[in-house]
Amino acid sequence: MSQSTSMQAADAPIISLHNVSKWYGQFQVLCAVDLVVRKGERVVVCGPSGSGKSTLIRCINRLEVHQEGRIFVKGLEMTDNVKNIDAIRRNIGMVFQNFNLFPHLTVLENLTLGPMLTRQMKKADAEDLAMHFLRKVRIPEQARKYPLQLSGGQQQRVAIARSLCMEPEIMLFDEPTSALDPEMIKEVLDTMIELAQSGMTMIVVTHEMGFARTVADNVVFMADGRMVESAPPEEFFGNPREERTRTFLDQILKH
Amino acid sequence: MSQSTSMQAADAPIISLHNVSKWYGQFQVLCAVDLVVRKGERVVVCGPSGSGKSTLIRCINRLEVHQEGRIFVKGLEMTDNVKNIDAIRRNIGMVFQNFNLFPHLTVLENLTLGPMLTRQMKKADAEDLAMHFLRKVRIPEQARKYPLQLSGGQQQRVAIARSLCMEPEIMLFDEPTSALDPEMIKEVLDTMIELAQSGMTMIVVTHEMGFARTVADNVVFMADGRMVESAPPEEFFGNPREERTRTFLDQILKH
Amino acid sequence: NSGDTLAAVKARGEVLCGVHPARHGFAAPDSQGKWSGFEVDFCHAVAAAIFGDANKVRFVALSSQQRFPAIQSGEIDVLARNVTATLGRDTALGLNFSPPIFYTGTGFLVRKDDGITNVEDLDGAAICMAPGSTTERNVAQIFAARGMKYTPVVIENNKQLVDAYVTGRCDALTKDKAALPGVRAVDTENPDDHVLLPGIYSKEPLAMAVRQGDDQWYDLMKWVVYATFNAEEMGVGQANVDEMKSSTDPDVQTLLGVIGDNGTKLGVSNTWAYDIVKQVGNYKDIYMRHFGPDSPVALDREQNVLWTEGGLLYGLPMQ
Amino acid sequence: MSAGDWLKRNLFSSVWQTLLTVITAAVLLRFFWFVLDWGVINAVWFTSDPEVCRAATGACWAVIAEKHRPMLFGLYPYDEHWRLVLMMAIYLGTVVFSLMPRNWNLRLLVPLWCVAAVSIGVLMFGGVLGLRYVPTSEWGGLPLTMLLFTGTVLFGMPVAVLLALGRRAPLPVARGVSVVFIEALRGVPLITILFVAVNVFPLFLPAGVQVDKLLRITIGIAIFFACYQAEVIRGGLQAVPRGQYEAAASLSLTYWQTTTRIILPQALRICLPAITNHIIAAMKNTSFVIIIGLFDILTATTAVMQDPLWRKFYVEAYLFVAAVYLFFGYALSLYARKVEKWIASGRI
Amino acid sequence: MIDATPARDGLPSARRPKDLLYSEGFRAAAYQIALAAAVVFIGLFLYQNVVENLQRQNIATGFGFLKEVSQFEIGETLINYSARDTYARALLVGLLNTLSVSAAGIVLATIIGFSVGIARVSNNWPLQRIATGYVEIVRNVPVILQVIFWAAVTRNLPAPRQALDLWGLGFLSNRGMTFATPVADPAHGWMLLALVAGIVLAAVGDRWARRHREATGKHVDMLWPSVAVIIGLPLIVWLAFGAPHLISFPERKGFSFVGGYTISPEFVALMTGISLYASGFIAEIVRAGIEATPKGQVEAARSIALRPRFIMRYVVLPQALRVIVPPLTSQYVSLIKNSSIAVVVGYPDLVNIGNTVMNQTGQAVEAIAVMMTVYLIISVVTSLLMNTYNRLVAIKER
Ligand SMILES: Nc1ncnc2c1ncn2[C@@H]1O[C@H](COP(=O)(O)OP(=O)(O)OP(=O)(O)O)[C@@H](O)[C@H]1O
Ligand SMILES: Nc1ncnc2c1ncn2[C@@H]1O[C@H](COP(=O)(O)OP(=O)(O)OP(=O)(O)O)[C@@H](O)[C@H]1O
Ligand SMILES: [Mg+2]
Ligand SMILES: [Mg+2]
Repeated sequence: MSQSTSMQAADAPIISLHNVSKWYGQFQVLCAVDLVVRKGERVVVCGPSGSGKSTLIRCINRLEVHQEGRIFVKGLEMTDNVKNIDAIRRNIGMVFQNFNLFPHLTVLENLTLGPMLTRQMKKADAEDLAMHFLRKVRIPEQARKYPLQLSGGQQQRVAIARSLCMEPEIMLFDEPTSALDPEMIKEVLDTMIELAQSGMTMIVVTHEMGFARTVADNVVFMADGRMVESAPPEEFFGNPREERTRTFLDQILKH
Repeated sequence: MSQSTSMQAADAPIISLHNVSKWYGQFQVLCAVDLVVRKGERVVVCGPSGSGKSTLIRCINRLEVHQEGRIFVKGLEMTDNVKNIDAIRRNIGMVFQNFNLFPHLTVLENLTLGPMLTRQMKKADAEDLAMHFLRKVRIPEQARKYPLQLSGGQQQRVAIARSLCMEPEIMLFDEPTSALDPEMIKEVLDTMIELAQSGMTMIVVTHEMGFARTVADNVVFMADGRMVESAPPEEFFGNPREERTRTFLDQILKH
Repeated sequence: NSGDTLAAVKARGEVLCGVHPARHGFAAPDSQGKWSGFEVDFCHAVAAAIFGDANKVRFVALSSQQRFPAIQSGEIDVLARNVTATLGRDTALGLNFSPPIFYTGTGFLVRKDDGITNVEDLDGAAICMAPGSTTERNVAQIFAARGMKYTPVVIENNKQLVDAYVTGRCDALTKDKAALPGVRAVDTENPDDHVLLPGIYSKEPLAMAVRQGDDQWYDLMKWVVYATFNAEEMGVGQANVDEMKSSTDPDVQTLLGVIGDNGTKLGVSNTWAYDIVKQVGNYKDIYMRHFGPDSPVALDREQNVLWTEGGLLYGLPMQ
Repeated sequence: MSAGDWLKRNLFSSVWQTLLTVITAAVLLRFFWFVLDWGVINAVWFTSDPEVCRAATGACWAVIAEKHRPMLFGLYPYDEHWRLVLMMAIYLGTVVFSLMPRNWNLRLLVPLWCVAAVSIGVLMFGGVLGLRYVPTSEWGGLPLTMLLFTGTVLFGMPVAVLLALGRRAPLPVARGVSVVFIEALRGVPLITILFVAVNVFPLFLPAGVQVDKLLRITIGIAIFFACYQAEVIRGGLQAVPRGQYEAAASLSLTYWQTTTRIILPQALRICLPAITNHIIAAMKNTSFVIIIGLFDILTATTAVMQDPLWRKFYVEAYLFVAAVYLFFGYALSLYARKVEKWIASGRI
Repeated sequence: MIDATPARDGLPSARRPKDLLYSEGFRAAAYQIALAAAVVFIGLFLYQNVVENLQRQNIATGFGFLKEVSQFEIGETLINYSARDTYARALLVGLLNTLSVSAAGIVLATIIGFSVGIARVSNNWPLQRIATGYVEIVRNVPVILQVIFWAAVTRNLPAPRQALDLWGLGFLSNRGMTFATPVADPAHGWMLLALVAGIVLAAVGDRWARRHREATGKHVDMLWPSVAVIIGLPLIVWLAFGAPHLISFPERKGFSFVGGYTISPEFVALMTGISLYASGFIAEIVRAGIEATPKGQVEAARSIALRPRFIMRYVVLPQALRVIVPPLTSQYVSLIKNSSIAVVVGYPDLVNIGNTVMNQTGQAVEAIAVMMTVYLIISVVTSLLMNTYNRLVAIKER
């Protein structure tokens, strides 16, 4: 791919949220959120607990339904049109805090399930693909084990590989390291950094500010369902505009 | 107590392990461990995960049974003689990683249970004693609460007080701070430092190297069930003899 | 320990008597919980013989399934619960039977409007019966002998059993013939809608049972029964027993304990038979009280009359 | 959430949902209308004449009014029914009193239960104080159900705890004995155990020794109950973390101290919901005694339904008995839920 | 083991004989021996008593009676049986009846239980309430009361002469449910064979579809072809035999009906009672199973764009079944055990016949032992199967 086309592609927003709001009953979780993510861009979302970070990214692949505003992914609007939802979901991989691997299937089966059932791949092809991504996350030797036989870090890497097997253009991460022991955090972050370096579009909810500094193109700070600040990492960490951002960073970096 | 007698007492080994080995099935957890602890001495045990640190100190009060070698505590050998075990356990307090407070009893009841049942104390006396130690760990106001209503750091301090209520001569700590949030680690370490300064004989399994530097008379490094190195902290941290110790210290101090 | 039932009973101060929980005419508690019935009276007679007080008896209601274990285990002293005396029971169950106190046979209760007049009409019928009764076997034989078929509906709980017949689940209810009038009289809404099939199709001698191996106790049972027969034969009844005491007939005198020491030989007081007749009555008194024409369960005496009148009741001499 | 939201979410969120709502609502309404029509509007409440009932199109609740005494008290001598009423009052009073946490004080409860047990015994048996003697074979109805149930729980719980401890004991022989006992009894129906209690148990006793039938039956049900309960308690024991044993050991508590002070209190709290379920099941199981002819409330009712004049109204009578069981079962589970809440809030 | 190492460092040795009493190992052994002795002693004592009591009371012992002629008839039998057969065969008849009423009860309880369980978690409020109410009532009323109730209901059905007509297909009366059945025809055997063949074919088709999918990635839906083949094959056979459509309609005759097939009221009452009771528990098990699959699993499946059908089939069901099957089996076992209350309504199950045998022979110990053993075998076999199943499907963990 030539430099110019990739630049052009990178300029087109691959995800855009306009004025998105969501309520749980009376409680407003998202207040008129606007967000634009371009191809190849890496966005880190942070903010205090309960600020709506998870809800935000779960709206992007419709694990939650937003009630106001519009969400576009690759030009398709997220409505209750099943076809759109399906097309969008195929383009988006998601990694959860608790891995959510299928415990009754082996690692390999976890990885091949999606490609075989939704991308109509042959079993042999799906397994090749799976092994490819398992090698990428550096655990090809665990292919025949069951998820619960692996350490947390290994499980999360399998989860990342599972998403990659769908060959998505966008990856969403919801606090992928917060359920892990310290030693394992690094192995998962390393995997994610590699992925970022390969040019994947990513939205990452995380408290790992080191990661944000290293890879983010943009850091978004949320509080009370609002997007309070959004800036490149140097600016965000060096000179945050908002008072709340500063307080939050103080707290989190004191550790 | 005069200087000389206390010196003399300090010289007699209060705990000694000779050639202690232990297996789980085929797997050898402890390989011919020798260890001598004198009265008033403070020993910190460190080493990578799975190296047998917990197993070692659990053998000292027979939460685990060793299979070879001999263990003496205050001149009594640890055999399967119930009388000896009982006598030894009364002299040893133990603090666990997960606190292991009795959740169905109030803090005060947790503290008085041992004295009342095994030391046949009157309830009033036991409660006085308990309040004394609760004051020492600085949470006398929590006496009527239940353990689960306390923060982790408070729970661990209650656990320390519970052991102290048995008025032991030796205290064993098995990673007392590793289940705690960072803010709480300090309050527990402070309590332990105070305890050390009051002259208690202590064996502490921990990764808190700051604590080791401050209070340890001796730092022991274990790996693969072997005691690799044992030295005073200045020597241990400043100039470790063994290659493995060095690698370990590099890893752990990088954090 | 096998000879000490009498001693144990005396020490306890009452006889434990196993009876049917609800068989009108034989044994049933009234709405106040007071037991009455033909077999109940024989239990009273035993108490009268031992204690001179017919009320020193306690009744234990037993299902047909529990009756034998109860007597075997010593839970009761005497079983008077519609037990048919058979060789099998005498031997395998370790029992001894008193002389039969009631001769009957398998009977069938049917609905009048079904137009059944004899057993032959029952081919293909559903027949309600209790499990483990001799009836169950008799019915099998009666039908087999006639080459007929039937559907047995076997229900342990007597209430449920009667209910099954009355609600029409079965075409016939079969029990000892003597038990059926009670059902008809008490349990059916309109007794006249039901009839008992005529004829007796099997031998069902009902007797009291005691544990085998205690001869003294067994003897007492036997003679209590014979005493009621003999009293009737001698014309000694509840109404005239006191006058008869002054009778000069040596047989009567022996019976009533005026002379001789029959009581001592049996291990009870010499007035034992007098007490029975006085407090409970002779056989006829007992029979008429429960099955007489005025009772709700009126029953012809049929074979249950003295040998002198062509019946089967034959009391052995009491010298 | 507003009422509109709620309705939309739970009743009319889609066409299919709406259809389902309409259908189920129609069924419900029809059912309630039937209940109202049959059970209230056209029902006969009081009459001693069954013909009145027969003429009515609704329920005949009069059958309960008419027959409640034999249904509730079974074979117990009619003139002595007042003793049973008194007994139930004492019993229920004692139970309710003991269930209130503020009365949880052994120095209060032990004497209370002794007094209650003695007075209940005196009332039921009689034979003293000029009361007529009533043997257990004449007991019946609801008091009998209550006694069977209480006996089952009071005798069964300790056995269950022992069996559960045995099954988790470090001694292989104790484990083996408990496992065989528990599994063998859980493998057979309650009826066979009742048969054993009634027909076989006397054979196990030396000659001359006798145990009252009611007592034998109670023991039979209790042991059956204990085997199920033991498995529940074992689950609770397993759920107590190993660290609790270790902490107790490091305080040098003995096995029994550890068990009674540390482990059991926690294990019983953990499995309280399951324990309650089995206690309620034990109450239901007392009804099995109909098979061996004991006159509990169900047996008494089937006996009453023998009366040719009232036989037609068995639905009402059985509904009444079902309601009695539902009432006590519901009360028990409500109470258990309360206890769970107390536990969660650290009150006990 | 006692180690004779001499004391060192002047420390007292803990291994003198007198200290044996304080040895953990010795104590454990002593307790065990004492317990074992107590068990053996109590066992012997009871055995001794039984033997003595039986002897003293002159009660026959042993299982010889099983070979004797029973001399009683049984109302419902699945195998040939008459009063001339042995007690053993009578008990076998009872066992088969137990199994047949249990099998029918299990099917009914499963159907109702699953429906109600699913309704319990439905987001339709009225449906959910109805299901909850049903579960609460059915579970909390003693099963025996329910069975007696249904027995009363069936007995109070009209007499055969006024039997309720079931749309011309059969009758409902106090003699039971009488159905019209096809007149026996050689075609039936072949149709049964065809049905089996159809099922086998469907299974083969399913395997083929999977292989095909794995090989080519093409998903072939085998649901409707399977249904077609399972229904179609017997149908073709039936047509090939000239569509024998003679049906035996029940007719009132004599005391009851002739023709058709009759299910006795006792069977209906017992089966209804025990299966409704069990259905309440099964509903709860199903609900728990459905709720046990974590929400995250469904979300993860959605995020790899699986369609709802696949989510159900490959993610939710396999996990829910692991949770549901074990307690479900124990419900089945307890339903089988509950069928033993047949004796109150007079259905000739194992216990009812055992009861009769016990009364006829007076050998209570042996008769009860037979009953208990049979139920024990049923329970043990089921739990062995269950353990095997659990081992096979267990989710592998560290
Ligand atoms: N299903 C739900 N029903 C009601 N409220 C909900 C629901 N899910 C989330 N919430 C609430 O919405 C708010 C935002 O939740 P969200 O999970 O998006 O926060 P978050 O920023 O991801 O927090 P955390 O860092 O703890 O994961 C929280 O206050 C939460 O309690
Ligand atoms: N009950 C057991 N059965 C089998 N292996 C065990 C058991 N307990 C511990 N081990 C193994 O023994 C080794 C030593 O365990 P130990 O808990 O003493 O290590 P540790 O040094 O305390 O490690 P950590 O820092 O993780 O607590 C480990 O490899 C562990 O897996
Ligand atoms: Mg979140
Ligand atoms: Mg450790």
